[in-house]
Amino acid sequence: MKNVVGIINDTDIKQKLKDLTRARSTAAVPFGGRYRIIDFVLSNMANSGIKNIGILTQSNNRSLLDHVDSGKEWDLLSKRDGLFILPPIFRYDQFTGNLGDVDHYYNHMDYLNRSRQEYILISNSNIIYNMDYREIETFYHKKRADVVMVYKNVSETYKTNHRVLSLLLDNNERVRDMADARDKALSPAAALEIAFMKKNLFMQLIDDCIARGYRDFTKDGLIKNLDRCKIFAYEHKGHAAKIDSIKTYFRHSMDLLKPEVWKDVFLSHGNISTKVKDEPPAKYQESAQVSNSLMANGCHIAGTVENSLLSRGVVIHAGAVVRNSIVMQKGQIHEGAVVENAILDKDVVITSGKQIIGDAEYPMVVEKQAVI
Amino acid sequence: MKNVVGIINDTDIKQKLKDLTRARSTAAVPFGGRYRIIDFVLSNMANSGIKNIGILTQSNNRSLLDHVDSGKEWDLLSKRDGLFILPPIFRYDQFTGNLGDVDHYYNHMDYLNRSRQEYILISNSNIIYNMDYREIETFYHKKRADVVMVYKNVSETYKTNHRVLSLLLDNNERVRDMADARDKALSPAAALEIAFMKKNLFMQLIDDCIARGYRDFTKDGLIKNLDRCKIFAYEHKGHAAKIDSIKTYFRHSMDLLKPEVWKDVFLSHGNISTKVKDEPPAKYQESAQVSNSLMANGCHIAGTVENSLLSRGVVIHAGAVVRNSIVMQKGQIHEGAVVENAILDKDVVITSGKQIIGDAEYPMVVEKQAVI
Amino acid sequence: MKKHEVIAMLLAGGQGSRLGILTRKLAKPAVPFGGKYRIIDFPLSNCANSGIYTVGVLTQYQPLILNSYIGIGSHWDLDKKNAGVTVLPPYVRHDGGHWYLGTANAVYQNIEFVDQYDPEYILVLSGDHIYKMDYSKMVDFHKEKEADVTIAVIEVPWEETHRFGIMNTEKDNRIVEFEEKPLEAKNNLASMGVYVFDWQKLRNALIEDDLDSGSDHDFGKNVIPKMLDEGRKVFAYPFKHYWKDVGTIESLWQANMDLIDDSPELDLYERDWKIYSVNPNQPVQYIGAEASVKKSLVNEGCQVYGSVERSILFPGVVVGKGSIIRDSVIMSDVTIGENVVIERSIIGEECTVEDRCRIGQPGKGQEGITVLGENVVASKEKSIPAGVEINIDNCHEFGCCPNGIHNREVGE
Amino acid sequence: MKKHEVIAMLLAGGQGSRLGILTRKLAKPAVPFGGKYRIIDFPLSNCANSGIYTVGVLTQYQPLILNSYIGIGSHWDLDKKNAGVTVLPPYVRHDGGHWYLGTANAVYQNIEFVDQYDPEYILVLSGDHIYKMDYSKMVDFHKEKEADVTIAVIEVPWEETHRFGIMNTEKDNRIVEFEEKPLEAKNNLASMGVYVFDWQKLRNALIEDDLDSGSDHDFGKNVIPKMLDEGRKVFAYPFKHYWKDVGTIESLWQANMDLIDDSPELDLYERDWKIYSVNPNQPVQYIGAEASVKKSLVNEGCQVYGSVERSILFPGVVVGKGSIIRDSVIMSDVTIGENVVIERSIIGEECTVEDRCRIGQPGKGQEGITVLGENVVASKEKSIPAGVEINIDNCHEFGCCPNGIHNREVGE
Repeated sequence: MKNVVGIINDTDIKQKLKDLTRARSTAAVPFGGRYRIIDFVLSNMANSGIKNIGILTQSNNRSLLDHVDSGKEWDLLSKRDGLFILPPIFRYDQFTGNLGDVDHYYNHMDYLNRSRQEYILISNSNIIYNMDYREIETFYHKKRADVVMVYKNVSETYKTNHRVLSLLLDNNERVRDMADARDKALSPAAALEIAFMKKNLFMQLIDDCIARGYRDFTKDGLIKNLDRCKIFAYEHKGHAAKIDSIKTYFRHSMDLLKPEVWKDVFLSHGNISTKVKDEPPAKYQESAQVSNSLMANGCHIAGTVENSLLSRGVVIHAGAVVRNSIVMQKGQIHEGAVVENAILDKDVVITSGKQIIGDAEYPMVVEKQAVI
Repeated sequence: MKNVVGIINDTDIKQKLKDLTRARSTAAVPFGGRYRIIDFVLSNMANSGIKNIGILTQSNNRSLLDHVDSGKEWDLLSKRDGLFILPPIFRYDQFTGNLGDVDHYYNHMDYLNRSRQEYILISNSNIIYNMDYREIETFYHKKRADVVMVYKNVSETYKTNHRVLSLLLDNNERVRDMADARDKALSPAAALEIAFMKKNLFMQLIDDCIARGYRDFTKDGLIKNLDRCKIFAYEHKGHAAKIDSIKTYFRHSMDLLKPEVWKDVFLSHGNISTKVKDEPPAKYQESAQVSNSLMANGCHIAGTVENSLLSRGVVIHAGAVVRNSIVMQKGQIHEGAVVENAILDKDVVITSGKQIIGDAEYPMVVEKQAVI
Repeated sequence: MKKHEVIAMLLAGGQGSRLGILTRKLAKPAVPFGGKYRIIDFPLSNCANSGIYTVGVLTQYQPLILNSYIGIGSHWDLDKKNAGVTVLPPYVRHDGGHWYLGTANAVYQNIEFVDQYDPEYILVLSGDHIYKMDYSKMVDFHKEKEADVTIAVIEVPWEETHRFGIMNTEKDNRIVEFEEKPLEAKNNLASMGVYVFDWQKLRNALIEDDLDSGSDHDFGKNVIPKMLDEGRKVFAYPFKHYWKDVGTIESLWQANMDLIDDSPELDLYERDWKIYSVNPNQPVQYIGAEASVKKSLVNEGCQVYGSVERSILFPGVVVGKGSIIRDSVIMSDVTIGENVVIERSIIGEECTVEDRCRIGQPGKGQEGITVLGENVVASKEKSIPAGVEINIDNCHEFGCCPNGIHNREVGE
Repeated sequence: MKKHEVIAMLLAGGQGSRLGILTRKLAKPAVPFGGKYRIIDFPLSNCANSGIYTVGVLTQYQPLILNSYIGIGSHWDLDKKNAGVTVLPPYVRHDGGHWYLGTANAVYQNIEFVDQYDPEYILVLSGDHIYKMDYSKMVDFHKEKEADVTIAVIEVPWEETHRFGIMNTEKDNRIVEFEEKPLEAKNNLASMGVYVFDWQKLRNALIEDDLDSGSDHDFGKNVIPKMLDEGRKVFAYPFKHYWKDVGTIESLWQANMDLIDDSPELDLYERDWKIYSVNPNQPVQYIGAEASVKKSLVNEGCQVYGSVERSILFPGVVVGKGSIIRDSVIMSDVTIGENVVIERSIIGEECTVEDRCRIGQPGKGQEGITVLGENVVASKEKSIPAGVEINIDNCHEFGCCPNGIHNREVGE
């Protein structure tokens, strides 16, 4: 897909991720023991052969910049293309309230103009999945579509009470209606917030929105043009999980403990790449009791770990118990402490004998660097 | 200077640079044919052995990010230290007007906290000079100073009508008074807006400012503490030029045409590094007439060039004349065109026979991508 | 070019023939170790951590994997301008080409490379030892003693002195005699193969050594004894921490096992002295609901459904249900089926061990470590006795050929 | 490892002895060219621009500068995961070590390297030609013709056919005969030393060639003629653009001069086919108030106070007031004093030419290009006749020794 420019939109701040997005953008939230959320869509793009990728960021993008760096880990170092960070363009003195995604795209039109690619793949930053985007390209040409979106059939899985962009398809997989609503889904087809089209069409849709003062690419650019543009939808059959709240974050993290999900997400099409850290292998002591868990490198386990995800450098002392929980980088759980149904952000220390117990449906979140 | 963290402050928008800073920060303004303004202070830091450098940027920092990339060109790739971009940290919904530099520093206290270095060197991004900062460190220890600032004696050169931070020194080179004023200099000692001190002292000064609602590090952090802190000033004897307006930009660019300035700025202490482009050598045709000019690689000269600076990839057709001017990247001057006392931003085209003539004291600025 | 006070020359040309099939297609310094590393990661990381950023790596035997592994040294933070790692194979010059004849000759042939940097001191390292050492302290010691040569030494058990080069020293650590593998040692300080030389003095000694047709051109055998004879100031720098020569299958296995102690002498988790390595991008490891992992190191990408005890798993290893891995080293991407038992073995990269196999079968009077070379397939229910080494040359004897069929001609 | 359709093997082991002192300490592909480049930049950039990202560079002669120049290929955009540039020196394997005996033998010894990538086609390049070529089009031609071998050819003047390998072709470009340097050529299509092979077929041919004790193990002399004899489908791929073998001082000088035309055949300024190189970080060049520069290429870091005509200046050259440089190539960091005249010369890196020297003195009956090797110092008012080559071995004869004093022993 050398002829495609990839755009990852990380400008939407997911307020429901609460403390996890207090000091970082959605894309930079740690996930799956050693990744950040953006690694999935970024790796999918790189693995599909996209060589030119722009990331639309928020202003507060330090964690993200540190993480993606020059794009080397995704093999995106290149003299002509590569990875580009597209920060918000506005001056303090011209700033007037919230910007819609259309404004962000519009501000970076020169980047799109300069890029040599003919097609564009735009995606939100917050979906966890492993997909070969070349399938979308093939489908696009087969259907002679103007736009291809991707959806996941969600009937078989749980319902969320968040907003979902649902699609109404005809027999030919063309999108006939689309609605971004809570509880009132048009169909089980939930859009994964990816769109593929000619770059020129995208730029024209954005220009049209700007000309009319419209702010939202999906509602104003796509839904209002359902008749004029042939929008088709392609079904992604593999695992896909949208992270937009603490609840979905916790649930989708726990899903990785199912070997079939783990294999689908990490091994099905290409490797999910991430920033490399020099950590030794995980070490298990004689007293370690670990079951049904994901463990990152650099962990040091002497206690009990069940149904949990441990990030790099976590230390579980002998006699400590961690159950149904997520412990991020360098967490330390001391002797006799119990952690259950909890999400511990980076560098959290639970001292001896303390208990942190949340509910499976309402996990407790402990903020970065807290010592309890 | 492994024990020093360098901070480059690029948050101040120099409005007097007009069109040159319309789409980029001060640090990212092209200068000297193949550089950007930040290259000078960044190279000075790297050449002095500083391994950990943070750049406080504006929100609109795309040119800067593209330019510095991973810091490789300054040999700042490193597993433990390296180059860090520190964007403004605030949320759209919490944004309330202009931030002072103190707020920016305060927002990145965690970066300073995490860095292993004991000392800090802070500098503005807009001074053109070549200096070995190790001299400052030596001076600091010799004087047992709390803070060392650097100044340049400006009596022998022209006066500007911009604000200058002037220093009143006693015989021992200790700063007794300091004022940021227009026309009312305390002395010929003009500060170069660099300060060296213990990191802890800096963090304490910032904390004190924040606690009192102060916004300006120089006025509130340093001037108000002239009695409490032993502030000394070190004289930089080499060339130094502050870029804060079109006038100073033009004048200091032209200064590079003096071989003694060119050698002092580019060859005196260490190489000034910049992002590398793959351009062939400059090519001169039979009809080329070039004198007293600086030419970057990739230029193609068939016409006349006098007292001018040409950036990478500029084409001067036969019969074109460029005098006392700055032509930035990929400018094209066609047959019979005349350019005098002008600054042409990137990608400007002057078509056949057109004339662009400014005044030596008031050069004409042609904005990026204009075709005349 | 900037002047460099110390540069390192790392001898990585050895075949390491006592490592048998593990070094058939691989130089010894490239042999995998500790669930993640290759042996050469240790000296390279030591250099970076000691602030020595200019390293010449002298290669000769099967260097392909080593060369591409080292690249420009970025994984060890050694890719600096005017410094960095340079791989130095033998080459042809104006007057013809010569293979490296010995350790000293290898450095001799690269005198021009060293001269480029005009160093005061040169640190000579070997690429086949496991240890963490701050070389800058050794250089400080060398300067303080005003030595011509400083040799790092470690105390070894008296009964093993016959396996090492032994230094006989005076009180102030000055070396008076060097005995290569003495039958009756007078001391138990063994050379670690880490030397600091004054470059100009070594340079002259190497030129002299090259002219000596009787010499084997080896540091330990020729150059250092000669410098001692000439009355040069040769000092012993005592090193008190973990150091292991992993020259044999047994010692390689043992050095791996040393890591699984609760507080091992060699701590890989120290934040201020990291051992760098090339990192594969593999997902976090999964430990299954019925799995048990104890006293082991397990790397990324592993899936453990069985039981792992006192073992080391490299990335991408799968251990099936009911299988037991004990006292073993399992290299990258090995697939182990269900109800397998593996004991006291080293299993090479990309091997497949099918259901109900027994590897390193215990209790049959055989001893020693069992080794499977890379890409060997042990098909269902195979039993491999303890102490054998199986690779593509002899796998048909054990019925362990890739795809179950073995074409003898494929071997070479 | 990912499958790669085409990989390139770049032969960079040659000494290039006809380049005299320029290749005394440098392999020919590392010789500087065009004010900025080294010869090897051309094939490497061609590979990157053609989308061929896996390149093995076969080195043998004086590879140090070449190895550190190439690094991991990042300057040519060739540092990709699962691809990239690998430098392949000769090495010792299980059964001993062998130098590369010929071009074909060099590839033969690296069959394992190629096999790793399992390519369909292999592109064999040589590291000593100046040209811009899209190899992917040649591979397309190869596929279209269903050829076993495709050889890039260029028309040469009939009077020069005796210097080249000449292809006699049928109408459809199929080669029927290959004549190495024929005295009476039947055709004027010369081989450019650029070959595309089906890898499996070449692999077999190389194994056969290795067993043939009478062979010189050379592509042009042995492997291709044998494949022709066996009736393989060998096609000529006609190339119509600039191509130059820079095997002699004269041709190297001429290829440099070719660049200064107003519209040279070889356009370095084309944005879509850039020639990449390692970029020194030097300031913009300064052209003084009384200077004159015409029909020349001048690189960064130069300071020109004198007159430069029909010449090429590498980075960091200083030309003093009143000096005249004409029809010459001045390599990096050469310092030229005042009132010097240099004509038809190649001046090596870091030479110093002091005031009032005359280099390549014209009008004395001598001809040919004058060459100063690196680091030569021509002290004040020296005259160097046209056509001589001066380096550290013979500089005392011309009074051009570093610091004015020459110690004969320094030579080797």
